[in-house]
This record gives sequence, C-alpha cells and structure tokens, in this order.
Amino acid sequence: ACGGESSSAPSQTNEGGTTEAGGGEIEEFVYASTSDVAGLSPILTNDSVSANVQEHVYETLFERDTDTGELIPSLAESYENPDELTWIFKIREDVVFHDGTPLNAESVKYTFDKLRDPATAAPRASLLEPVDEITVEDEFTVKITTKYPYGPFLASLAHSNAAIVSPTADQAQDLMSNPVGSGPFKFVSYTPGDQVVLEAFEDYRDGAPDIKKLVFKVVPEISTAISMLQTGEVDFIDNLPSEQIARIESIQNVDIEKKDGTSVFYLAFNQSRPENQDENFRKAVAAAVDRDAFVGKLNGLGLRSDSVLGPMVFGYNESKNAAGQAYDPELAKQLVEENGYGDRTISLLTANRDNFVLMAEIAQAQLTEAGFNVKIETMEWATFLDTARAGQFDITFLSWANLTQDGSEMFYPNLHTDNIGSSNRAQYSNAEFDELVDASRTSVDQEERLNYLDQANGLLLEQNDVVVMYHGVVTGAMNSEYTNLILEPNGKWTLKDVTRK
Amino acid sequence: MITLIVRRVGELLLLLLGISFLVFGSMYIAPGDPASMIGGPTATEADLENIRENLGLNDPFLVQYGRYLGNAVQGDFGYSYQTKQSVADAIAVRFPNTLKLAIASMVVAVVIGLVAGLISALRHNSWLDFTSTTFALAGISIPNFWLGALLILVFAVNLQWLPVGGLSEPFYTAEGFKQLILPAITLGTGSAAMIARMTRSSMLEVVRADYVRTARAKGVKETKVIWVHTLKNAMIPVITVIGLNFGFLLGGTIITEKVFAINGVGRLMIDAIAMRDFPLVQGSVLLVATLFVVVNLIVDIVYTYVDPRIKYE
Amino acid sequence: MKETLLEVNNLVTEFRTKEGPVQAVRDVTFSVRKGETLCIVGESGCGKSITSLSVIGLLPENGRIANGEVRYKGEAIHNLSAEKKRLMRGSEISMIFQEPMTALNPVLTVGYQLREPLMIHHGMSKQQATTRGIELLNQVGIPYPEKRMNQYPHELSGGMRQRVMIAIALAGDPGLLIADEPTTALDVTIQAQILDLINELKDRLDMGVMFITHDMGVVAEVADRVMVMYAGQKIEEGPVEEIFDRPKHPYTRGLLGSVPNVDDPTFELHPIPGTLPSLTEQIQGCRFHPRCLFAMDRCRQQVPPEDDLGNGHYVSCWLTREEAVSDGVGTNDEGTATRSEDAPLKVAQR
Amino acid sequence: MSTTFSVETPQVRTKKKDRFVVSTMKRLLKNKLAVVGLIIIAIQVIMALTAPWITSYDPATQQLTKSELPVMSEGHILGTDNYGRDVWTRIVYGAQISLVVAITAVTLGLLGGVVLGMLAGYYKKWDAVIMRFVDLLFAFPGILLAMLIIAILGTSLINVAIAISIWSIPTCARIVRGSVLSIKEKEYIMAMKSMGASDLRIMVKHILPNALAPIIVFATMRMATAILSTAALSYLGLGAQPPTPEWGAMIAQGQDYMWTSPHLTVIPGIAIMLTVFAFNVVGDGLRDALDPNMDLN
Amino acid sequence: MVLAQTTKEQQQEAKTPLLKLHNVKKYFPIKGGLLKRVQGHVKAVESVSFELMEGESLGVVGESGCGKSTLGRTILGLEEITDGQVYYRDQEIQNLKRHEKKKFVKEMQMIFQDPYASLNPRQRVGDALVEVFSMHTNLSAKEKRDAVVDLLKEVGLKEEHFDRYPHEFSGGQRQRIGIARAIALNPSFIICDEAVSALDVSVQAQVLKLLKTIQEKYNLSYLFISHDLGVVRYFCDRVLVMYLGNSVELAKVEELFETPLHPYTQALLSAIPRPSVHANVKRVRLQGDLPNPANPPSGCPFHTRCPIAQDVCVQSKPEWQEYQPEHFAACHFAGKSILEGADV
Ligand SMILES: Nc1ncnc2c1ncn2[C@@H]1O[C@H](COP(=O)(O)OP(=O)(O)OP(=O)(O)O)[C@@H](O)[C@H]1O
Ligand SMILES: Nc1ncnc2c1ncn2[C@@H]1O[C@H](COP(=O)(O)OP(=O)(O)OP(=O)(O)O)[C@@H](O)[C@H]1O
Ligand SMILES: [Mg+2]
Ligand SMILES: [Mg+2]
Repeated sequence: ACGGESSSAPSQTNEGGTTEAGGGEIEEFVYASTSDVAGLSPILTNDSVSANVQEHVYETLFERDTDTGELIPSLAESYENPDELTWIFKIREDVVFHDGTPLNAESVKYTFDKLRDPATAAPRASLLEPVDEITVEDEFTVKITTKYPYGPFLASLAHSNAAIVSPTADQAQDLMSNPVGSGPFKFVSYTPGDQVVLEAFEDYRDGAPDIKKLVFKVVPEISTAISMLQTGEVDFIDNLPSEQIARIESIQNVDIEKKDGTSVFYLAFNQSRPENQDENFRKAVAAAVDRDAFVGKLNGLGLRSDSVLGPMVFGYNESKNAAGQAYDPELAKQLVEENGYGDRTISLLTANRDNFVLMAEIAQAQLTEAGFNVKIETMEWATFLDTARAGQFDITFLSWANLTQDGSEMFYPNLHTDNIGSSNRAQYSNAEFDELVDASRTSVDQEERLNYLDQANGLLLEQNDVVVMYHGVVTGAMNSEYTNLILEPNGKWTLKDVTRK
Repeated sequence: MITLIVRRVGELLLLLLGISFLVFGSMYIAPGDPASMIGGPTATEADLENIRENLGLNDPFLVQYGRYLGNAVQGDFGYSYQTKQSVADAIAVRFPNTLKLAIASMVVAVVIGLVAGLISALRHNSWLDFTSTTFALAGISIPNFWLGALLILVFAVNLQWLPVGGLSEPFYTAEGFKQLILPAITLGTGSAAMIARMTRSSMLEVVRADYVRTARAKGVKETKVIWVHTLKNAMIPVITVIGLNFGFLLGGTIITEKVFAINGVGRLMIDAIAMRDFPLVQGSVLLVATLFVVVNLIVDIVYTYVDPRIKYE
Repeated sequence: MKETLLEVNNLVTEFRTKEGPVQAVRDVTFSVRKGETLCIVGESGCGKSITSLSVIGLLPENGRIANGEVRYKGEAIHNLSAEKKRLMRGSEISMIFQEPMTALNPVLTVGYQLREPLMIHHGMSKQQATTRGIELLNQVGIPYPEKRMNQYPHELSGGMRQRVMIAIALAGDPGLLIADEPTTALDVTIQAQILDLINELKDRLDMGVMFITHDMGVVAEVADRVMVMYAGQKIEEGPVEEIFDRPKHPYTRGLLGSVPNVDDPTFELHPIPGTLPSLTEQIQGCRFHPRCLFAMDRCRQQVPPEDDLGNGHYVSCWLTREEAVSDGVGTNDEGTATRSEDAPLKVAQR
Repeated sequence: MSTTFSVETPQVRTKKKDRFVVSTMKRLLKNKLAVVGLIIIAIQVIMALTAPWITSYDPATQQLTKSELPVMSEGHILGTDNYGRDVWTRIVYGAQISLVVAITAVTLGLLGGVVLGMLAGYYKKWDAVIMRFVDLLFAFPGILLAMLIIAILGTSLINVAIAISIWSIPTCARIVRGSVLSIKEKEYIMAMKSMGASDLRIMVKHILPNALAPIIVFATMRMATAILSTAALSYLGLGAQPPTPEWGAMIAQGQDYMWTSPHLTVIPGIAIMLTVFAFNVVGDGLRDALDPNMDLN
Repeated sequence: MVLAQTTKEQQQEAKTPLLKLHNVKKYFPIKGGLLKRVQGHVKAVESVSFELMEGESLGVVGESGCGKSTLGRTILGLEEITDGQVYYRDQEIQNLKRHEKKKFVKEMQMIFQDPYASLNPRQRVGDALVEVFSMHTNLSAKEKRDAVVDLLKEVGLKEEHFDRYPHEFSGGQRQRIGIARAIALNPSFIICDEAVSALDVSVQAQVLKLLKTIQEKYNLSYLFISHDLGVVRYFCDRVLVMYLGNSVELAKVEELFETPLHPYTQALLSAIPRPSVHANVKRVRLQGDLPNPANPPSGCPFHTRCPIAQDVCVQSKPEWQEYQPEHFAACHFAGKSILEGADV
C-alpha cells in the first residue's frame, strides 16, 4: 500500500510494499468506524455504519448529486410521473450483480416487496409505507403506485436502505453476512465485531475502482482510531469529533475534508407537559442558551443557524437563519424571575453519546446562569430512546441526520402528531404544522413543497418549539497519500473514486 | 477426582441456570426496547410492533425464558437481534481474541507477580522489598483505562514501537506478538500486583513454618530450603489468586478491549447490553461464567498435585 | 566418665524487640556427655527452647548469642560460618521438635524428607538413601517402611510422625540429639513408646541427648542429669536422683510439689504461687524471689551465686548458704518440699 | 492468717480506652507506606469537607472563553477543562464524590456480605444455599453485573454505589463466612452456648467483633476498588451525571483532549491513583497490624 | 473463713444421683460422595452410662479422640444426642424446649481447656461476667457489677481486673476467670474439660486447688475430663476410663488405681511417667495407635492393641458389668493382668 515513497506508517499491512507504476492501484485501504455494522443487508438494517458498507456494495435507484444535492438517477435511467399516484421507472440495462445475476425490473420489485413485507420486519419498512403496488412492466420497467400522493418518494428511493439486492443471492444465502449487490465493491469477508473486507468489482459499469481491497475496521475508541490514522494503520476515518480536530490537524500525513451537512442538533421540549407548553418558558430557554458560544466550541465542525432545516436540506430558506429567539441572557433572567421558572426542577434528558453531553453540559450551565434549576439525566442510548419516546423529560437534545436531505423527512417523523409515541419524541402536536407537513409530503410539485416546508419551519421558530443548536458539518480525515474522497452532506461518503495522489 | 468434576459440572449447570435467569430477568425489566434499537430513531410504532412480534418480545416473561432454556438445552443459544447471526457464531469469532488477551495478561501477571513477590519476600524489609511492594500497590491502583491510554500515547503514537490496537494477527507472528504486548500489560498489571502481594505474604508466612526449621536443622542448603521446602507450600494460596484472577480477567477484558480496539467477548457484551441484544448478552455472560467455574475447577485439580493433603472423593 | 560432647559456657541469648533487647537466656552453663541424657526443665517461656536453638544455631532472625560460647567436641561452634554451621547440623547435632504435625513438610513425601540428610551428609545416591532410609524407619519402629517412604506426613498418625522425625534426626549419625518436648503433643501410651525409643537409641548409638520437657514424670523417665531453668537462668543442676531426692532450690521443690503423684493417694499439692515474670521485667536480686515462699531480704537484693554441692549438684540459691533452711520447711521421703502451714487460696466470702 | 496468693498481673494497667484500637493504630503507624496512605486519605477527606473554602470557583460554572487553559495558568492552578471549568475545583469536589460513593458502596456491600456470610457460616443448613447464591454473584463478571444493574436502575452515582456494593457482597460474604467458621469452633463460643446465650447474641456480640479484623481490612481495600470501579463506570458513561466532577468521568471527557491538553486526563488519573493507592496501602498496613497471617482470599 | 460444708459421706448417703446417663450415644455423620450424602458415622461416644452424685467428682480419662469432650458437650446439650438418655435430678433433659432448658443452663456449667480460646478476646473480662448475669437475671447494672467483683475475688482476682482484656492475663488467671464464669449462676454441676491440661504445672496446681476449694464451698459435682491420670487421682472420687467412644472401666479412684480390671486401664497406668526416680512400675507398652473412630474394630474395640486379646475379643463385644461393687468394666478377661500376656 505504501507505494515507493517513504512513509511514516509502520507496516500496517504485511503485503505492503508491492507497487506498480502509474495512477497506482491502492492495494489496501482501511476505514475505521467506532462501531460494528449491524449487518450487510439493506433490508434488515437501519444504521449509518451498516449503510457505509452497503453504499459500496449496493446501489439505489436514485442518488444525490454530491455538489448540488439534487436527486439524480443511478440505477434508474429515467422516471415518469404520469399521475400523482403513479411512478414509472426505467432501469439501466447494463448492470449485473456481483453474482452475475442481471439487475432488472424484477430485482427492483423483489427488493421492494421484501422490504415492505411485514414478515420481514424490516426496520425501515416505513420508507415504502405509501407504496400500494409494484408491478413489472417489462424487463427493465417497473411501475409503482402509491396509496396517496407522496412528495419525497424519490428521496426515499435514494435512501441506502432502499438499495437493490440480488434476488438470487437473497434466496440462496443470508445477505446480512454475505451481501450481493451491484456496487463498485464486492463482498469478501465479514468478521463480526472486527472488520468487513470488500474488493474492487472488476465488472463495475463505470470501471473498477482503484482501491483493490477495502477494509471497514471497528475501532471503538475514536482516540485509538486517530492514533492509528497517525501511525498509518488506518487510512480514513469519518465523523471527526470536534474535541480532537486540533489534534488531527496537527498530524502531518493526514488531510481533513469538511463539508456542510444535513444533520441538525436541537433542543426540544416535552410538549405533552403543560409547563412546557408555556410559550414564555420556551422563549426564556431559547434566550438563555448561547448557541454562538456553543458552536464556537465545535472548532468549526458546526454550522450556526436558527433554521430547523439546514442549508443543505430541501426546504431551507436563508430568511430563517435568525428567525428564532436570539441569545439574550437579560431577557431570559427577566422571564425566569417574572414567571418563577426557577422554582421547578427541569430534567434535561440526554443520551450519553456524540455531542449530546456537550450540549447538555453547556446548556445546563447557561440555563442555570439564567436562573433555571436544571438537572441533567444522561442515559445510555437504548434507555434514552425509550424514555424520550415515552415523554419522561422536560427538555432534551435530539438530532436528525436526514439521509434523504428532504425537509419533509425531518418534520414528519420528528414533529408530526402521527408519530407521537414513536419518533416524535418532543410529543409535539400542532394541527397547523401537521397540515403543512402533510401538504409537503403529498405534493409532488417541488416548488410548492419548498414553500410548505418553509412555512412549517417558520412556525416552529416563531414559538421556539425547537431551539436549534447547530447543523452538522460532515468530516473525514484521510491519509494524505490519497485523494478524491466523495463526502456527501448527509454524512455518507464514497471511496470508489479514491486514487493515489 | 472424577467425583469432583462431576459434582462441579452439576453445580455449574445450576449456576448457569441461576445466571441465565438473572440475566434474562434483568434484561427483561431493564428499560430500553430491543425493537427500537433495531428500528433506529426513524422507526414508526408499526415498524417496532412488527419487530417485537417477530422476536417474540410480546410473550410473557416466563414463556420467553422457557423458550430460551428449551433451546439452550438443545445447544441453541439463539440469534442476535441485531445481526441475526447465531449467538454461538458471534461468540466463536470473538472468543479466541479474548482468550488470547486473557492468557497473555495472565502470563504477564504471573511472571511479574511471582518474581516481584519472591524478591520482596526473600529480601524482606530491604529497599527491594519496599520498592516492589510500592510498585505492586501502585499497580493495583492504576485505573486501567487510563493506563491503556497512556501506554498507547507513549509506545504506539510517540515512540511507534508497537501497534495502537487490533489483535487480528496470529500471536506467533512478530506482528501478532507486538499487538498483544500493550493490552496484556494494561490488563495484567492489576493481577500482577495481586499475585505479587499474595506471593510475598505467603512466602513470609511459610518461611516461619516449623518444617522449614526442620529442613535447616537437617543441614539443607539455604537455596534448597527456599526452592524445595518453601516455594511449593507458599504457592498454594497463590494458585487460588491466580485462578481467581484468571477468572476475573476473562470477564474483565471489557475496557481493555475497548481501548485497544480488540474484537473480543467483553466488547461484545457491552455492545449487546447497550443494544439490548438479549441473546448475545445471555450467551456471553454464560460463557464467561462457565469459564470462571472451569478455571476454578482446574485450580482445584492443580491443588491436588501441589498439596497432597487435599483429596476430593 | 564418658567424653564431653557439648559444652555451653555462660550463654546469653538476646532478642531484638520493639521494647529493646531482651535476654531470653541469661548466663547459662552446662555440658552434655556421650551416652548421657541431660533434661532441661522449667515452666513455659523460661528459655528452654531458645537455649537449644542457640546450640544448634537456628535462632529466630531477631535473636543472637550475645555472650558465651558453645563447644562441640571441644571446638567452638557458636561462631562458625553459616555454611559450616549448616554442615554441622544434622550430622553432628540433630534436633526433633514438639509438634510432629507441623515439623514435617506437608507437601513432600516422608521418603524425600528422610533421604535429604542422607544425601547431604553421607553423599549417598538416591538409591542408597532410599535403602538406608528404610533401615532407619525400621530402626525407629515404623511398620511397612517401604510403603511409608512414599507417603505424605498427613497420612501418618502423630506417633508415627514423631518416629519419622526421629529417623530424620538420626540419619546424619549425630553425636548429639536435641529433643524439644518431643512427646508433649502425644498421648501417654504413645509418649511411652517414644520415650522408650529415644532411650534405646541413645544407648545403642551412644549419643548425647539434650531433652527438653516440663513434665517431671518424663524427666524421671529419661534423664541422667537434670538442669532446671527459671526465667532464662539455670537455677539448679544435678544427677536425676539428686534432683528428685534432694532438690535444693525452692523452685525445683515447687515443681515437684505441683505434680500430683499417681501412686500416692494421700498426696497433697503444693503449688508455686504467681507466674513467670516476663522477659522485660526488671527484678532485683534472685529472679525467683517474688514467688518464693522463703524469700529473704538478701534474695531481694543480691543475685545468688552458683554453689557446688558436690556429686555434680549445683544450685543458685541463698537458702543453701543459710543453715536454717529447715525452719518451717522439711523434706519428706519423696523429696518434695512441704510446709508446716499450707498456702491455701484466699477465698472470699460470697 | 494464711498467705495470700499474689495474682498481680505484670502487664501495664489498662486505660479505659480500647487497647485493641490503640495498639493496632500504633503498629499501623510503624508502617511507612501506610502512613503515607493515611496522609493522602486525610488530605482527601479534608479536601472533601472544606471544598467550598479551598476554592473560590464552582465546579459546574463554565467560562467558555477560558477553556483548556494549561496548568499553572493565572487563577487556575491546574488549568481549566474544555468548558473552562477550574480543574482544581473539580478535583476537590471530585474527592467528595469519590469518598461518598465509595463509602456508600462499601457500607452497603459490607452489610449484605456480613449478614450473608454470618448466616452461612453459623447455620450449616443455610450454608449451601447462601454460598451457591454467592458463587453466582461471584462468577458473574463484575463490570457486567454493574452494567446490568445500571441498565435496570438507570445511570446515576447512587446506582453505581448500589452496583458496586452488590459486587462486593460475594467476597465479603466469603471472608466473613471463613472467619465465622473458625471463630464458631472457639471455646468461648462454646462457652456462651453452654451459658444459654441466644444465637443472635453469639453472632452479634461474640463472633462479629472477632471477625472484625478481616472485615476492616476488606473494607479498606474495597474502598480502593470502589473508587476505581466508580471511575471505570463513569468512564464508560454509566456513572456520574454531568456536570458532576467525578474523576473517572473527567478522564473520559479529558481523553478527547489528551493530545492537546493532557492535564485533563493526567490530573484526575493521578488523583484516582493516589487515592486508590492510599486505601490499598492502608489496607495492607492494617492487615499486617491486625494480623500478619490473615488471608484475604 | 467459714465454708458451707457437707461431708462427702453425707452426700453419698442421700443417694440421689444428680446426673444420670443411660446408654448415651453420639455419632457424627461423615458426608461424602457426589451428593454429599451421609456415608458413615464417627462414633464419638458409643454407649456410656453412669451416675454422678451430688458433691462428687467423676474423672473421665482416655486418649485423645476417645470422645471425652463430646460426652461432656452432649450432656450439656451442646451436641444433639444420638441415642440414650440424660437425667438431671431425675428429669430427662435432652430434647427440652428452649425456655425449659434455661433452668438447667444455670445448673450445669462448663470450664474449658484452652485458657487462650475460652474467653472472647474482644470483651473485657468484667463485661463477660456481667453478660452472664444479664442473660439469666434481672439485676441492675450496679448489682451485676458488685456480683462480678465478688466473683473475681472469689477466684483470687481483684476488682481492678474488671476492665481488662483477656490478653492481659496469664493462662492461669484466665482459667480463674473461666471458673468465675462457670460458678456465677450457682450451679450444682460443672464439667471441666481438660481444665488444667494447658497450664504449666505450677499454675495447674493452683487451679486444681481453687477448684477443690470451690467444690467444697458450694457442694459442686464435677465431671472432670482429663488425660492426666495423676491429676485425676488427686482430684476425683471416681474415674471413668474411655476408649474409642466406649466406657471401658468405672470405679472409685483408689480401686481403679490399685486393681484396674481392664487391660487398657492397666496399660494406661503403666504408661504414665512417674515423677520419681524410685517408682518401679512394671512397664507394658501398648503397640500401635488408636484406631479410627469412623471405622472401629469389631468386637472389643481394644482388641487391636490388647496384649491379652483372644479370638473372642475379636468376635464379640464385652458387656459393661459390675465386677466388684461399684466397679464396672467391659472386658472378656476383666481382672487379668496384662503383664501375663505381654512381652515386657
Ligand atoms: N523471636 C523472638 N523474639 C522475642 N522473644 C522471643 C522470641 N522467641 C522466643 N522469645 C521469648 O523467649 C523466651 C523463651 O522462650 P522459649 O521458647 O525458649 O521458652 P520455652 O522454655 O521453650 O517454653 P515452652 O515450654 O513454652 O516451649 C520466651 O519468653 C519467649 O517469649
Ligand atoms: N463436630 C464433629 N464432627 C465430626 N467429628 C467429630 C466432631 N467432634 C468430634 N468429632 C470426632 O469425635 C471423636 C471424639 O472427639 P472428642 O473431641 O470428643 O475427643 P476427646 O476425647 O475430647 O479428645 P481430646 O483429648 O483430643 O480433646 C474424634 O474422633 C473427633 O474427630
Ligand atoms: Mg519450647
Ligand atoms: Mg477434648
């Protein structure tokens, strides 16, 4: 892997050293993630780590343009939308799965039906929830009808869990441990808890990638992973923690890539509690929390905007950048004083991972400053999800990665009345808001949708129902021997174009 | 001996029954829904309900536990909720790493512990004794997550002598051996200290025994007094400590595995608990408990060789 | 008279303790001849064991011979090098201890422990040592010696263990055997066996024996000569008949008066009041005076010198110099001290 | 009248004070390491008790503009952490937490262990049942047990204390049982039985005080373990709730800054190590002072 | 000093046995095997019967492990009796309820062998004695203390000893404390289990004298367990000889020492080292060791070591018979001298 030039890396691979002239194939490329994949079947998983691997093995009908964020066809060649409820997709004809099976309309129907089937218990079955029926029109044409007009449908199809799997393979083997897709990399081996190894798919339609062997390694401690990046044991890591950015920057043989992202981190109120329905209370909280100072702490890995839909999300409107209650400690203190908000103990629920603790600690300190009486309750993820879903908190921090980069996909699960008791952890219920979101979901006119989403966004900010802490910045750090990493705003990345510098 | 083994196996089965009930019960009452861990934050209530039904989580506790036991008796320890992989397979992949780590740590612990303990005892009250006692106590006092991080910082990142993490290479290769060093030290230090302490006090006690005086009265050489008439007797309590520590090591690899990116059972366990992956938690806890009992059984058997007074009928 | 084996002159043994140095043996002089048994008697803690350990050179770490000398066959041995002392132990002087349970190493076979001195002192091969070991076990009266060689101490009874200890002690053909209360832990019937064995071996091998005990019965049984110790000092010494029939020191008489006689139904006990002083206690004059019923002013001020009463009988007591001993104190036929007036307990009225 | 027996005791006259405690302490103070340990513990206790007076900062107050100041910065002798909180203040308040959690955990664990061990040792018929239960806890990997308990009870220091206490029970029960088994055979227990003393009286008044030495040593050593375990659990994110200045949590948090501000991990690391070391050496010293031949395993 | 005395003759005439044992047995189960089931028994006491009169001292002698202590404990109910009856003043006392037992607890006391182990080392001796009164009387604190001080004086200690710990006393003094505790509740019967064995001769003599004085004062009965025949001869009125859990001989002390009937008694007597250079006792040495009480020999338990054993001794167990008035023995050849059968 190390090419001819001297490298600071102590031999991380035993086959290192063999090189060839020219553009340079990359014999082995190692990516480290802090947790293991749940599995390798897009149908049965729903986590970003698994998605990272799956992105390289499978393909979806549509994808986002990395720069513009627009949806562009991928496996699909084109689509028609004859009426609001009907979608006709033309599938590319030159695609084969790694096992040799040709990818066609039948494969698409098979995959989607499997995903929808309750017996499969697919975690992301809801992606295709609006789908009514899927029919194969001809070898490479598939028609999908929906139960109701569904605006973000194409975005759903670009979701990595909607990737197309090889029906023959799915029937023959367990895709969870032995995946077969049509992507640029072919599955080699999976050691649970340790690593997934892929190799370049020589018959890939756009030509085989330079990376010949791609390793997804589990390194649970990010510090360890960074150390390994430094010693050359690892070539690429993503999701750089803001606390360590300075350290990574100081490492010589590593390049950092950054890009504005779609994820949003926000403070939410438990709106099922009457105390929290008090508009002034929320206003006081919003005024007390200094988001600018907080974003400053992120060392450039956060984007400051009041808008719930960030710049990289469909539905964003610049005008909402400062539409929320601005930081105003005096106002906060005054409100607290006037209304006696300091008298009750506010439980600030937070999961003990990512930046949540950071947000909680800073917010707690600032709220305390303003006169509130806040007690942090950290929980492990599993308990947090349950506790939040059941609405046992006053304030919490939530986040949304928004893989589809579509505003409806943020608002509907997180804030729509339909989802109270499940993903609407804020227990937020506002008829006007629901209406706007429904409209944005059912309309297929993108301009119209933009408008609905912006109005909904405004509604939330006006009443400080959501206090946005920051929007994520997508990051990756790669060994500087290599280049051409594709980072997407939703946090996904592709290594298929990576080449030696 | 056979009776001992048979009885211990019987006790082990009872123990495992108890532990499995405890684990099952605690996972059952613990908040956190496995379904929502599978479904992720986006899952709808319908998705979750579907998953729950699919995993049989809606059945009453005793039905679930009974089903688990029934399968376990037939050697089927279930499938991971998350990965759908069989628990046996999931553990089989990781166990060699944990075992490797535990054995390497034990080697470190025993070698350092015995040497330090013996030096302490034989140079009783000298500065060597004082130093080694101090180090032993310091060894027990270091939080191992901290020690691990410091070792990485010094030996892997700054000096670049040893790899930062991983345990993928076979231990007999140079690379594999190097991979083992830091984690083994991190994990073994505490045990080394305990063994050193026990060796020291046991030696000091035995040296005062009447039979040592007898040996001297016979005119036995001082070196032989130590190696023949003292050491074996002194080792008896030390063996217990070694056995117990090995048992603890097997169950205590969690933090070391995390720090050194080792794919072992310890990490599997915490991940499984965090993900509410009941079958995996069960499987790995039962494994660790079994090992603990087996190791102690071996210790008991070793006893009969070291101490002829011990007889198990 | 047989040749003198062991001579101990003015032995002082000192311990370093937290309270400073203490003397456990204070200026003790005695000797043992070939084929003779010297019994050392005295209450627990009077320094019997320490005396014997000083002789064989096995004092505890904090102990040392502060003064005096120990000679074996005329040669001073208390200041030999550690290595020379080691070679002397087991071959010239052997020792057996009180607790046969703990004096043998529980994890080594009887055979191993028995072969060891043979190989060390006679340079025997393992084979030879085994053969000789079996002979030795036979000699000390252990049935099935071949089988015993492969057994562990815990598989033997207490009496058998003590026999093994004796066999080990004899293995190096020592000239002097030190037996430190070898029968205290045993039952009377077993004790009788062991005492017979030691007597027999002594005669057969013409050894000198230093026999430590606090049981006057045992003394009468085995001793040729007796040395009585009190609080680290020798207070009386003499042939066994002298000591039993004409005890001179009130302490010796007290000891004899404290042991009920099995054969005499009319026997009355005459206990010595009080207890042994601790090592640290400062006592002026005779160390026994606080417990002595006949203590005089002189006793409280001056240490009594040792008087030679002839016949090998020595005593350190001012009373022997006073002619008026018989005033109030007589000696009965048995030689036990009696007093005209008893010293009963003061029993308060309830 | 007749002569009176002198029954003067040569020993020094007794003060009303408990000689056992005094003499143990005397012996303990002869042990240099133990003295060092005692001093460290004393300092820690003082720090814990006087926290508000020896620092003018609040452990939770942030100064985001003054974050990650190095050691010996102006106004912040040990620097500040990533939130600009004064590290010295947090260490001082952390001492409180470590002590309180450890004491709670050890006390609860002792309670359980002593009761179980006492019953098992004293009543033959209960022995098997209790000891099997103890084996069960024993065979259960420690951290895992704690994690399960915390998973059930939720993340908080109190639950950490409970988890650690449960974890202490088996060892304590074994030690107590061992002592009880040997003490039970002592003649003074037989004597009390022959006097018609009740089992409860025998256990509480006659066995317990004599089984105390190993329990005290165990408790001291367990303090060390408890502090370490609390830190480990906090490190795993299962202990202290932010912004509680728990040392383990401080290490975990500081670890992200290990390369830029190493003092954030090194200082709490040293604090833990010193404290744990102190309890260990004192425990060790106590063991020697109480009974050099005692076997804790 | 006026002692409340009744002469021994008077007591004997009264003929009310204070304590009566009838075929008392005590077996300890040996557990083993896979399920720890009972695999056999240590027959620690195998059928012992005797009567003890008021004011009398009965010695129990025998080798270590022959069941002396077990017998004592069984009488006190500290060990559950396996079979047989124990009567105290004609009332059967085994299997009594707790509250019924209390009465007898005051009546029957025990003094133990090891002066270092028989006092709670963490309890001041005064408190230890006070506790006795607390358990059985309703005295006030002051009264209790006074009573304890009296007791201390009674056994030759002083009031100032009240606040001391056991380790501050010598062995002999501790034994006095043990005696004080035993007599605190005014018992009629005391079991002395090797009460003087661990003491130095000089101290032993002191304690024996004290025990005698007290006996006379309170008309106590002693069951005096010892392996020292000299002490027994000095101290006791009658002697029971035990061997391997069996009573082999019982007689008045003079008679037993002058004309022992059982070969074991004879051997025991001949094995005692006499503290006199003039004693000329014919010695018979017993061969071998005590058999294992878990696996006793058939027939007469002594036959394996008996110099005069015949076939009948191997086959049948001799009965416990009264050969002379008040002189019991269990031997097929009772009265035969072992000197005849032994190679001396
Ligand atoms: N290592 C030591 N350090 C200090 N004092 C000691 C040491 N060993 C023995 N002593 C003291 O020396 C004195 C004599 O002890 P020694 O063992 O000789 O007594 P003994 O006559 O053999 O008694 P016993 O009959 O109990 O065996 C005792 O007071 C004892 O406490
Ligand atoms: N609790 C017990 N469990 C099992 N066996 C016992 C128990 N107590 C005593 N024994 C056994 O019963 C037998 C008689 O014991 P006991 O203590 O009564 O003998 P002893 O005559 O008092 O001996 P010693 O003179 O040594 O005190 C011994 O073999 C002993 O091992
Ligand atoms: Mg001695
Ligand atoms: Mg007994």
